[in-house]
Amino acid sequence: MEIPYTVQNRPDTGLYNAKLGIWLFLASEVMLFGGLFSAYILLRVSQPPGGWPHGWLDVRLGTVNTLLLALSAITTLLAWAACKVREFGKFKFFHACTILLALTFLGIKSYEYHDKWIHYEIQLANGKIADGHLIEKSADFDLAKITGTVTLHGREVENHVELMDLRSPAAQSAKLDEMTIPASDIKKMENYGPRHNTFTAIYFTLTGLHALHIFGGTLVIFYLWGPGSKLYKTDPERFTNRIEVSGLFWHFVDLVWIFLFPVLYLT
Amino acid sequence: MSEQPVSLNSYIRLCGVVFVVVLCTTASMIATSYAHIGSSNDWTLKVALILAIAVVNAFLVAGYLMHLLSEKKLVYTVLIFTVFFFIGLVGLTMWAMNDFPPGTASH
Amino acid sequence: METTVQQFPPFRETPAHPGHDDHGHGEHHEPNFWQKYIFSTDHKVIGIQYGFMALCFMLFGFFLMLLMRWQIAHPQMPVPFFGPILEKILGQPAAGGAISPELYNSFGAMHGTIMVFLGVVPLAFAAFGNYVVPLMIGAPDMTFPRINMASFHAFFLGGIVMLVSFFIPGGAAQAGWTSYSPLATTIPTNGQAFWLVGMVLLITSSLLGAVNFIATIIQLRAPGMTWMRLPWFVWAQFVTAFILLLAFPPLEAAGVLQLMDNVAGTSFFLPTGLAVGGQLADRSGGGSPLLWQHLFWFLGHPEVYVLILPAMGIVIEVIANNTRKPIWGYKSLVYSVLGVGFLSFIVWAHHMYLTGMGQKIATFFQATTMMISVPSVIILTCMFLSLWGGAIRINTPMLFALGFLPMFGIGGLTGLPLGLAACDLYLHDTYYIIAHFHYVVAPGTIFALFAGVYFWFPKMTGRKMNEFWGRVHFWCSFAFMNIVFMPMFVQGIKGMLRRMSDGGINYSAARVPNAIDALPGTAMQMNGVILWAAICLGIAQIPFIINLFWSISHGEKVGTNPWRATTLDWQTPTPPPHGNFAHEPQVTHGPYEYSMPGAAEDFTPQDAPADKTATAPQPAH
Amino acid sequence: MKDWFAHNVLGLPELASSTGQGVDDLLVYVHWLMLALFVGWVIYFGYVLFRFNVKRNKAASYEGSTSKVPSGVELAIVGIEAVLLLGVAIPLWGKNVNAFPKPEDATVIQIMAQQFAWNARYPGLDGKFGRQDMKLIATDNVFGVDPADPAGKDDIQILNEIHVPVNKPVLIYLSSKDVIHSLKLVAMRITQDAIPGLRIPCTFTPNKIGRYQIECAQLCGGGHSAMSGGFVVVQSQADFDAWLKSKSGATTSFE
Ligand code: HEA
Ligand code: HEA
Ligand code: CUA
Ligand SMILES: [Cu+2]
Repeated sequence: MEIPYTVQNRPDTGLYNAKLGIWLFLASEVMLFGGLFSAYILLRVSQPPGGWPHGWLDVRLGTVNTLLLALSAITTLLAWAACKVREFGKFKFFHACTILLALTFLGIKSYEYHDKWIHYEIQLANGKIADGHLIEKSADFDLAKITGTVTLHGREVENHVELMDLRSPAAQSAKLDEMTIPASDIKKMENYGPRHNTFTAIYFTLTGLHALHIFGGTLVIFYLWGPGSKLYKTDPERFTNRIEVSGLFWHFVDLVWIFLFPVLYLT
Repeated sequence: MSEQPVSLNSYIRLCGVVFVVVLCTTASMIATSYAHIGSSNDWTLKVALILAIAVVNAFLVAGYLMHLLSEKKLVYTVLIFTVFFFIGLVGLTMWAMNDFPPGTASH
Repeated sequence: METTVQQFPPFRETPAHPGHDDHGHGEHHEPNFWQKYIFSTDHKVIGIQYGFMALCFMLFGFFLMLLMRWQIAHPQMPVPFFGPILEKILGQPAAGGAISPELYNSFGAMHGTIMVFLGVVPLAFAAFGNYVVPLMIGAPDMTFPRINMASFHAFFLGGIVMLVSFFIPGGAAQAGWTSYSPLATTIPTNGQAFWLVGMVLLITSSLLGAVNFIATIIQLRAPGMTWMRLPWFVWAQFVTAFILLLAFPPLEAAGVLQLMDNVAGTSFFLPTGLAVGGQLADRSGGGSPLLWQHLFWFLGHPEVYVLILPAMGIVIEVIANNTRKPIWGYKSLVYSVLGVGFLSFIVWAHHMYLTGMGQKIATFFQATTMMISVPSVIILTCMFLSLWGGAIRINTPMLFALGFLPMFGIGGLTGLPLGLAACDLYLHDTYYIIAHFHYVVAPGTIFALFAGVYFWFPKMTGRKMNEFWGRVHFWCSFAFMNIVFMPMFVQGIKGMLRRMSDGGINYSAARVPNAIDALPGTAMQMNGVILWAAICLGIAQIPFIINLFWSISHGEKVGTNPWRATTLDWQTPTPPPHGNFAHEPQVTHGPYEYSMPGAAEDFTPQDAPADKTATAPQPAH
Repeated sequence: MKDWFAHNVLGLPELASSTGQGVDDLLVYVHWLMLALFVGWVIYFGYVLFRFNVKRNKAASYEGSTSKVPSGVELAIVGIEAVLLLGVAIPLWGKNVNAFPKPEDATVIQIMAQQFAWNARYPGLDGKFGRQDMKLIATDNVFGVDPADPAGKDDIQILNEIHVPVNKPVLIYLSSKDVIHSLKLVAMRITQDAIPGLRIPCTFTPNKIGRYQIECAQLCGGGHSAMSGGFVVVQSQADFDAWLKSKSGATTSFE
């Protein structure tokens, strides 16, 4: 026996099954990211004054990624519309764009991760702090054995606080240089990974989870674009529904980014 | 979306408009972020403004791209409850974290 | 057996199997075994898979609890018989066959986790929901059969992860089922990380299930099955699914954050200046332990209604069927369950009164907690009033359903003092709490689940379970449950604390004779009584287990509708074929049209042809 | 009647603080309500099961109960709950978390919980605590006391044995340095979680001399059940003064 309303709308709800399903799923996603955002808000609000960093992320890259996702949302919609009017070739084109845009997004995101990963804050023996991007570690560099040197491109500051607001005029005008630090001068060396502070922690967690969603969505769209598109030949209406449902998911992922961008990059 | 699209071109036009607006909102968010609003180390006002613009942006995506504006009542109902509980989660947690017995201190 | 109103010609897609083969767990050698029983997308098979797994987990959770009760009654003494086995498989934590405090803690945490997330939720929600809901609403299957299967597989994996965690170095999670940070992060073993991964899988499973249930109930109701004709069980499952859908994700978020704390060294839930073992922790700090509690209890409280609502649904079905009259106050039941579902999202911090709560927020949560007790009272009242005027048939399902009532009553009533912050001040974290919630989940929910098993067993197999042994099972369980949990109220009021790996002996008058408020000897002696009652409770389950398996092939054969019930699940062949109904049922009646004046029989099925019905008055309520 | 019920029926242990009386009273009221409901329902239950058994009542009534009593009972329950909540519980909680004694009228103690013991710190004879900083925390300095601050010189720091004078409010500032613990004094009817990163006040007024145990009510690790070394010793004012003096003479317990 066939399950009813897989393609047609049920008259009293006006929806087909998968559409209701995806909205329910999105409702739960709202609560998932809601939980994370409420963690973000609480942790940020409870920081001591000056404890929340500003300007740690590259706004230019963030903007580009925002536009990429916005574009991909649009190509997704057009892909669905193309299916709806039964223009299969255009569908293929638009969704190819979606996939490429998504992959570019992920590429930029991994570049940003990498950038944070090689960014070090080093507490020096003299109480100052060296902060910058890793250029190279000498072959024999080993903190435990106290051998070798590490070269950073960055600057030296008196106090950790100076590193918090990179938007401040002082930080903007600071000169970055290459500096080579012997292991013997290093008290503690830590990169800007998740454990660095609350900001990096929430940054990596939120964007990481979001990137996983992008990745999953891309897989689905790729499947529907490639092998899954066979269904178009036999049941175009059902195929169009699938494109709509996956599109709704994709738009939701875009929606999350619309909040992640200002929350992490701009404030 | 229940109604049949009239033609692909009408969609392309809609998308063009949406994209231009998204461009504008994004630009204005960034502008707000760099503008000198409020005192330099109090971000509250700025955050509020920026988030307000983000909400506009989100409304566009949800309303037009996800066709929420023409969606069925059932979907609204589900989403209204979801948003309500989300506000409850954030709001009550915030409230609880700010209502300790007098004399409580964090150290 | 009485002849039943047969709506459809007996219908089978495939040649009939012998009854006992229709179970996910049967030894089976057909080539398509995998497709049929492991990767099945049939809601009935998935329901049975869930049910069987959940029963096994429940038995395992019960076994953990027996070990704990031994330790409580005889601290540090080797566990008889099982001690050497424990030592062999768990090693150092069970050195000498005795349970170390760390091992006790992980047993406690896992008992809670397993009972809640691997026992009752999969049985009450997933198993009964899967098996019964599509049948009750006249649907051929769930809306998304493959997602349904994925949900079971996620559950299965989650269960495996939880089980595996017992065998990793250091053992399973030790921070209680509530997993409060910073403890959960500072324990230097990986048990907690496993727990979190397991939870993420279980949550995923529940989310997929919830989407499926809601979509099914909304989309696949048969023609004529209006909202007010839904059996109340379906309503209960519907609300439960919404609770899972919206309350679970914040815990998933919290789980991810705590996992980051545990494996990536972040400090989401760790404040600045943490000094474990004298040394300042090597952490950035800046997090908040209370944030975890809020996110946990945002699920944790609604979760308890996830445990109870499907159980109440079963009780209503069984009571309606065995009083042979309509349920009293169907409408108020529906509104009450909606009210409970809604309110359950905004009472969570009553678990946190003693974390330092100011007057305003405490007032809010006390008020909502008192408010949520009102719809519960209404539900219970409807159940009780439904008995009035009935022709009450006492059989095993009915016994368990009736047993549920006073047991839930005790558990629910003892929730009231807990809901008032000033009383909770005294009772918090004592055995009073343990007794309170076990009365609702053990003799409450579990009894209702037993009722469900006995009630729907004939639907699944075409055979009844043995009535005599069912009664033995009930009366023994009833007696021993109460002997186990009633003394805990006394202990709790005396000030005995929960999660004591030594049963509180360090606070007893025997140890600290000069402390005025040391636990009296009588309270300590109860530990021995409880141990033996718990063992007997276990023994009382043996008739059930044997009865269950024996009846699959040897139970009394019955027709399709042995209980002479009205709902659609009984108006299709037994066991229902793939696709459930030969043709789409047309629903013409409310769910509980028993003893309708003028009707030929004392029950009128929901899809009885309308003309056969006398012009019956609507029930008064 | 109330007190008799509290101790003989409910079985509450001895009460040793004046602030705990309200808690006991509320417990009694709620349990009266619960008992009344329970007994009422059980009587009804028994009657119905007997009267409407199929043996005695062959045909069920389609109508069922038409009595108005249940709605009345439900309304009454709501009413009583409201009275208990608004009239008793909420004001009582307000007293518990808002009505703290003034420090100069109270015995002020800082308590820092740790795995698995209670550290307590008194301001000493000058009534002033020395400066503290979490960064200074070490095995021998759990409060992170700044040794440079002269106000801290006469502070008293002790492990587990906490002395307080009778009939004088005690004001505790409770915190924890590692995981969450919970300070429970059964006889005083107080419980308060000790949460790392927060310092939360709580209060009680002991009114019976004696030795009472501190229970740790929150799971805090393998030693949770053995975290039972803490005691509150309620003394006469004179004994307390003598004790305080004997402790102040000695140097603070961290060197
Ligand atoms: C199914 C599970 C379930 C249910 C239904 C409930 C129901 C309720 N619970 Fe319970 N609760 C738990 C499971 C449950 N609880 C668990 C697991 C914990 C501990 C978690 C942990 O810390 O590990 C807990 C803990 C807990 C606390 C925290 C205590 C603490 O840690 O300090 C509180 C406080 O308010 C509370 C209150 C309530 C209230 C007011 C209800 C109300 O909804 C109850 C309403 C019901 C009634 C009022 C009964 C109505 C019936 C009648 C009037 C008829 C009577 C008839 C007869 C007697 C025949 N519960
Ligand atoms: C649904 C939830 C649930 C259920 C059903 C139970 C059931 C039981 N629990 Fe549990 N318990 C919890 C949830 C539950 N518990 C939680 C959340 C905690 C807190 C954990 C923490 O502190 O973090 C807890 C803690 C807890 C403690 C306190 C430990 C401590 O604080 O130190 C104790 C002590 O006695 C206890 C005892 C029992 C007993 C005697 C039962 C009995 O009622 C068990 C009855 C079960 C059976 C009799 C088995 C039935 C099984 C079958 C019939 C199987 C059939 C099998 C096949 C057919 C294959 N439990
Ligand atoms: Cu400290 Cu339990
Ligand atoms: Cu609760």
